[in-house]
Amino acid sequence: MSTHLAKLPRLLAAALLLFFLLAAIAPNLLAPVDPLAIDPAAAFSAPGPGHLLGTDESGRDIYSRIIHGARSSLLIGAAATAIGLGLALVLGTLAGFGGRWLDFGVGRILEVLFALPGLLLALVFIALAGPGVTTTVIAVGLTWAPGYARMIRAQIIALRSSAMVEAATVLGRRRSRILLVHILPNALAPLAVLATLGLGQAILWAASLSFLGLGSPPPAPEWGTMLSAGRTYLSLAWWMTFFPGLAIVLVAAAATVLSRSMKAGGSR
Amino acid sequence: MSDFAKIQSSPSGVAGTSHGTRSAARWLLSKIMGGIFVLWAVFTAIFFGLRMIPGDPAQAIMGGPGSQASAEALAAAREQYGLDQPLYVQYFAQLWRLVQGDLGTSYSLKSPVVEVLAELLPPTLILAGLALLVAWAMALVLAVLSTRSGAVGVALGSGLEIISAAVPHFWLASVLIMLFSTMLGWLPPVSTNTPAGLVLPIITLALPLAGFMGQVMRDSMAEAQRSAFALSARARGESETGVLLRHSLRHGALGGIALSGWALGSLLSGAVVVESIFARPGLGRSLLSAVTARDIPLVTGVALFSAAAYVLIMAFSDLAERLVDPRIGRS
Amino acid sequence: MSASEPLLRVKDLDVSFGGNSVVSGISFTVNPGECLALVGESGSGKSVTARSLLGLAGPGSHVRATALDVAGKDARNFSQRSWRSLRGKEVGFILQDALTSLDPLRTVGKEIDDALRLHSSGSGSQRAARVVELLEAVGLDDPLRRASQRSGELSGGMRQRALIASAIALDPLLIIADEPTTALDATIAASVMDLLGDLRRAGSGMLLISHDLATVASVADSIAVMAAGRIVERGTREQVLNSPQHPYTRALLAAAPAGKPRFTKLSPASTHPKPPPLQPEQATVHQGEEDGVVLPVLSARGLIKNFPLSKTENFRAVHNVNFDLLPGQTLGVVGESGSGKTTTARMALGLLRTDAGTVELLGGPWSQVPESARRNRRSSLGAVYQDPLSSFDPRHSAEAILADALSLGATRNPRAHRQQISELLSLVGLAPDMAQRRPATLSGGQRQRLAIARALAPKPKVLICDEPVSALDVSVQAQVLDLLDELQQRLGLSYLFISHDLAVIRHMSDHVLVMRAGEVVESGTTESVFTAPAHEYTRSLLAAAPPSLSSI
Amino acid sequence: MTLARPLATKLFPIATALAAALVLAGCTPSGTTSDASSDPGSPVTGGNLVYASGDAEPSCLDPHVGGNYPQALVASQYLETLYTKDAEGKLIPWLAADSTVSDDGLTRTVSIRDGITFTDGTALDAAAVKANFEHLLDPKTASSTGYLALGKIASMKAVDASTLELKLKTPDNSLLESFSMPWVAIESPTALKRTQEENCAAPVGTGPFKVQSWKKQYSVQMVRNADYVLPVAGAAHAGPAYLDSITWRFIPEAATRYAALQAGEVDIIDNAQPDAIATAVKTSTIKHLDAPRPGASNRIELNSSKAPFNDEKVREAFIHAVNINASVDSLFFGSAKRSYSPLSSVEPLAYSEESLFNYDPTKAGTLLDAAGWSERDAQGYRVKNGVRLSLTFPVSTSQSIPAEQSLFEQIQATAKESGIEVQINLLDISSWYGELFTNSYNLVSAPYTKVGPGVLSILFHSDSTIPAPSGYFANLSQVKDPALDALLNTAGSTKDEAQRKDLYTQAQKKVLEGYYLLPLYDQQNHFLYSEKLKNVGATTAVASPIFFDTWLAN
Repeated sequence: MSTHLAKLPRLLAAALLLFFLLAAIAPNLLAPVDPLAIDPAAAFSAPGPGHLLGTDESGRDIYSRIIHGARSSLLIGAAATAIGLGLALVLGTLAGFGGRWLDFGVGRILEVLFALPGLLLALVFIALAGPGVTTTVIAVGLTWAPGYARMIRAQIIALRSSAMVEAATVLGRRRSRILLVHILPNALAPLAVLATLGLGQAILWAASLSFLGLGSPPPAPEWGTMLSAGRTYLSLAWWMTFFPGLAIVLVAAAATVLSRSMKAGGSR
Repeated sequence: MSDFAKIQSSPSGVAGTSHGTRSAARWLLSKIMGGIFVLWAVFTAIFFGLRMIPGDPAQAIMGGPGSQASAEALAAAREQYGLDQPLYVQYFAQLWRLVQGDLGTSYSLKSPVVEVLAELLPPTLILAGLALLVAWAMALVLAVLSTRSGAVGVALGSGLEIISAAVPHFWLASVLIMLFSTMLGWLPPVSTNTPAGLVLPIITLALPLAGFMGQVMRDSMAEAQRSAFALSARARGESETGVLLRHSLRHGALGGIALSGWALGSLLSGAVVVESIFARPGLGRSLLSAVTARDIPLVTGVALFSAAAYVLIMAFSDLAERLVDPRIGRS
Repeated sequence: MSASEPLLRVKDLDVSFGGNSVVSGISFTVNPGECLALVGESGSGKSVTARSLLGLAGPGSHVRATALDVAGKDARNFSQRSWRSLRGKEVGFILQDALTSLDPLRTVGKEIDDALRLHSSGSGSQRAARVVELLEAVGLDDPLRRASQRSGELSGGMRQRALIASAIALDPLLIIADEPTTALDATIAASVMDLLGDLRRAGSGMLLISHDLATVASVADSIAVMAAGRIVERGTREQVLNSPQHPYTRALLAAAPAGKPRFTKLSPASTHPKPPPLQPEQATVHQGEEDGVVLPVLSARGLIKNFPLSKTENFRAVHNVNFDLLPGQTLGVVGESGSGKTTTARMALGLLRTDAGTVELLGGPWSQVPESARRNRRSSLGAVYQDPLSSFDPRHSAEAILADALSLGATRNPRAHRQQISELLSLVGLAPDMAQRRPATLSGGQRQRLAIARALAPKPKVLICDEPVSALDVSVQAQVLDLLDELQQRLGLSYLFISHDLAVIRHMSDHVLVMRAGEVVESGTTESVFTAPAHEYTRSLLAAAPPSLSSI
Repeated sequence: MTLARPLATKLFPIATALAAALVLAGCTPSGTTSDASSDPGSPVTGGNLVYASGDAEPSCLDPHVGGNYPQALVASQYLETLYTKDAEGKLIPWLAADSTVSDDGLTRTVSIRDGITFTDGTALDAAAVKANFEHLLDPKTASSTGYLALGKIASMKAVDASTLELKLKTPDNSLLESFSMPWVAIESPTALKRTQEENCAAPVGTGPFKVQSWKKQYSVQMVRNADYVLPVAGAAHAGPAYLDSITWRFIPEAATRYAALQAGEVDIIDNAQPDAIATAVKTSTIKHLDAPRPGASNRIELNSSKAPFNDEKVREAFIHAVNINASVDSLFFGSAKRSYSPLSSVEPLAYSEESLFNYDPTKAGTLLDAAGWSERDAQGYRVKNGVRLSLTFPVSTSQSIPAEQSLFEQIQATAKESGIEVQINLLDISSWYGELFTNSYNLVSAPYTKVGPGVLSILFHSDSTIPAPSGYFANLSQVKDPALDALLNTAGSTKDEAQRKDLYTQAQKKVLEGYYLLPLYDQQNHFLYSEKLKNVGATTAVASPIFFDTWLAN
């Protein structure tokens, strides 16, 4: 994937993510209209000059809701990924260094987590902790942790027996120091790729959960929630569903493209 | 995402992964032991996990807290379902029943979980199975076609995959319904007993999956295309198509096979959404209602089933990999 | 076509990738039964040349030539179809590394059969018979079974032979072999070369590509030396080897260690700047010398190491190995892959627990004490590896790596050790401006120099070098070997020098250890071992080694 | 049999059509409440009707068990009740022939119609009815709605085959109305003797159809009861139903359900969404049936048990701060008429007081200032000694349709303008009840279906603030007013119809003027059906449709 053709999508992806990042940081810059301002009279107005991407059932401006929704959606994605990676880091490191038995134990735990479909895990957890953004975030993070953990473990185990570590040992370095200075940092490097990837996926998942009515509470504009709200009016106001959906797809796709190119860059 | 899928599918963690030369019997044994362990662990985790959910199970039995069930009724229910006994007693009792293949009685449906599963399994399996097949076909065809047609094709192909892998199920479903049922009127929006009724649900499930698999397959295929053995094949006079079909395709398939365990999970998760949108009977839909209804036996049943399915699929994909690739299991 | 007509006529061949040319103005011919060797170092464009002769220069390549006649046909504007009809049928192509040149997912038989099938010769059963026949021809035992195996189940030599079998399946008039013996053990390499020799004698023309003059010397009639995409010298084997005209050719010949006595420079003296004067205490040699008895700095007694293959069987990696490394001297360990060289080295480094036997360092216990006890003594023992890059933390710059080594891990901040770092760099002949570079951006030779510098930082007495030059081009190898020589003389270092290359070992060592299957089959002074080998295995090794060029 | 009362002014896009329907209506028990229904033509026998329900699939087809509206909907096809309502909403005997009450109101005698048999051949008699009541009152049955309805029965006795005598704990003048609800429908005593699992799978009744099979999560299949006997001869045709069978499908997704109707996969859908109705009424192929449920209106209850709503001024302020009408018009496309009464508009005794509920931010402001909520914080919310004027509003995703949830969001938005913060929590039903039981709500909207004004005592009597063992309590605004209790008690027990009306009116005035609730509209119960379906519109007392008279035109 290193032909000149692959450059364009890479740039596009980066630009897209930057745009949404900007939206998350300073939404008012991109969308001055109040995303919460209702106007029953103007409900369901189609995309046009007045409302770039139309309005929803309460006459709220969809464009500005998407822009203002970027923050919570990206935050959800980021937080979930962070939780997933954090958990994975602990498990992976334990498995990677804890010696055979710990490795075995963690391996089993990961297996069990894998054997449960992600959504079931999420649903049970949400039922356990009650719905809400926080739980959704944790639930999504939880479902993605095992994958990451497995990756980290593999990384660490590969590094443990690397010439680099051997060289450090020959130079008389302590095990603990080798772990901190050489193994962990190098094991974490590929996580950047995963994180980017996870972001998109986490957002996707959070959306699915809010489709099942487990999302963030109204009126906070959140893409998943907007999407499931718009679904009801699909035949009447397609734009209510289409544009938030588009935002999600774009971010997820952009994240993938970026992480793939990062990976390619790393391997080169 | 292909990377993610790879992580998901890396065989390292699978029950009883084979290392060294090991006889088929040993392999099988390790698989079985691993599987049993996983099932036990899942059962235990779910059992205690669900007990932590706020709310009295007896309420769930009486049809949720909304029902103004009398104290007697609640007591009766507790007694009937053995909820009056201490937790560890319940645990071992259920474990023992599980060993005998009895999953208890569903709180919400009032009928044995085994029966419920037996009734709801086929539709889900049909849906998931067909979706998996279609996804495979889509992924392969797309991967081959795009790889075949050079850099542009690859770019287009992977773009298509990335997009389709990024589409939320429920969104796709709604759009498909609007397009093919409401606007064009070609296909029924609800799944009926007719094959036509299966088309939309299958596409909804298959498309994102195909996106994932396609990426993995293409990656391994592209690798093969660049490899030295591909070059020597060309040097033997093999045509590009020949290289693709005789060499790269196998390597691509290998990448796909490794994914099937993960695919199963995503299919079941997808089924939850798809089944409720297309009003199909099935496991996914009952899972959702079971969790919201705090129907502990049913949730446990579904969880155990999907865990078992996962273990099975992993075993099979491991087997398949060994058949395609002798390197695994030796090395 | 008549016998007189050349199989291959190339005139002014230019190959370029996206504008920048990698091969330019190359011309040569190969006649039936003739063998032309194309010799050059990595990046000289020899492989690209070979591939462009089959229209396989690769994506984005642009090939131009005033004449490109392959097997009597003008291939300059061949269609893919006509290329395909040529490949495998008229021209057999043997690729560089057999490990990856056979599809790991398909049986060897199928791979060979492809060539037959594609050029539609005979029925399935006939072809199957032919496959077995071929495998036999290339000297594979039990060809029937081999045909049904996959490349993963074959040894390196077998793979290479299988690959050759697939290349000669249809008795092509011309065989192009790109580094056919690299990565093979000496004895196997020799037998593969013999096989190629037989094919040539059987009448097919051959284009042999190699980085090593010595290997091709035995087979080639004429040699063309390539550098930077051009042929710098062309002539008969004798001309090129005995009276080289071009300085580059001379350098190449000079670089080959074979038949060069110890401490003779292999590389032009100007390869690296003069080192600064040394601190006195480093110059002192031969410590531990008491009333004439020279105590070894590193010695091993009865080393044994087994690796479990399964619950029942063990792999005997090292069995009862003894050696003494004397101060200021080099002990060469030679052997083929799997002979236990590296395992021995790792035990000596205290990286691997010995199953039995002991290693002593500077007269003190080494192998049998815990790592904690070893740690503070490690500064007196350094190591240099075959692949330096992987031995560096990719995130650290050269100076950071050296600072870390100098400070015994106290800091990676270069400022603390500016002086010593620049000294070390010049000591190993690295320009000061390399300090900020990361290892990945350095060339192979520079990396190895950096690795040596790192090893020297703690002022060790003993250096263990495991195949330090086998990944390097001949000329670079020469420079590194010279550097090691020089350092030994100036710092009084002792080397445990491990290599599969007899010539290198002979050039570097005072004493030699010949290993096979984990055991020492012969040991003694370099002279005695090489001139009067006692063990028959040593003899076979020597026989397999390419002749020292001067002796042609 | 009976009709849902047409609400001519309600569906304003089709008002004229409805008016026409009214004229036609008379007592012809046909689908005349459906819009634009011209002469249905001559009946056709045969065909299978596919009904798509948006409600959760019942876990038991016997409405005795538990007792919720989805059960009532499906059970109305195969079970019948002792009493029911006619087109004018007048209570009339159905399986019962007649009923009398003693002067002290403590003895209720019900005479059972004879000549009626259950579909399993068992004859309907007093003993059978007694068995049903016992079944309902048996804790093992786990009946909730039915159990409450019969709560006042102390003992019963089958005097003879056709006479059942009930002794009551206290007089209950809404008992007959209770008898008209499917949750106390009469089933075959023989069938009731089976295990609950069996009985749940296929209850046996006297209705025009009988349950044939139940494919979980897919559909319930019902077939015509060939020897059905219409208890009350009259408007409706005699003999068995026109339709051969009914397939009762469960399609939870509103969009899918409507799409299925459009695609002709199903013939009729319930829980039709406002936007769907709005588009449907413009077409000629799809028709609309509006059958508002009896009992309480859809309303938001203001929890008066804790701050800030323990202050009447704040309750009043909140009610004036929100603009319901604008939202209802835009969100419901005119398919829902604003209500100003605690009771459904189909309840004859409903009393509404529009003047109390006008949108008046200024008034809200002054009221709040008076109540001491004068300061504002950074976000512009009102504050009283450091505490923000914030209201938590748990919303059950399964009990509120999207349009309603949007309405709540708009309430949230308008309230903000007056400096009131509304925190909406979307919760699944279990968690939602959890919030109620822990009294961690200020606002809540909970539907309650029951025939007759008796529902008022359930919703506003202080007794209803005492939670059941399950933690459930119905008086969610937590009105504790002795005077009101007294009113409701006498209203519930008096035999004088006029006095009953008067007392219930007073009671309604009290709760409305106390600003304990914010009425929204009737409990929406909209059906859309293909024009192939003729004579739709007959419903039970709880407004669940009956397809006895319906036929499929070919």
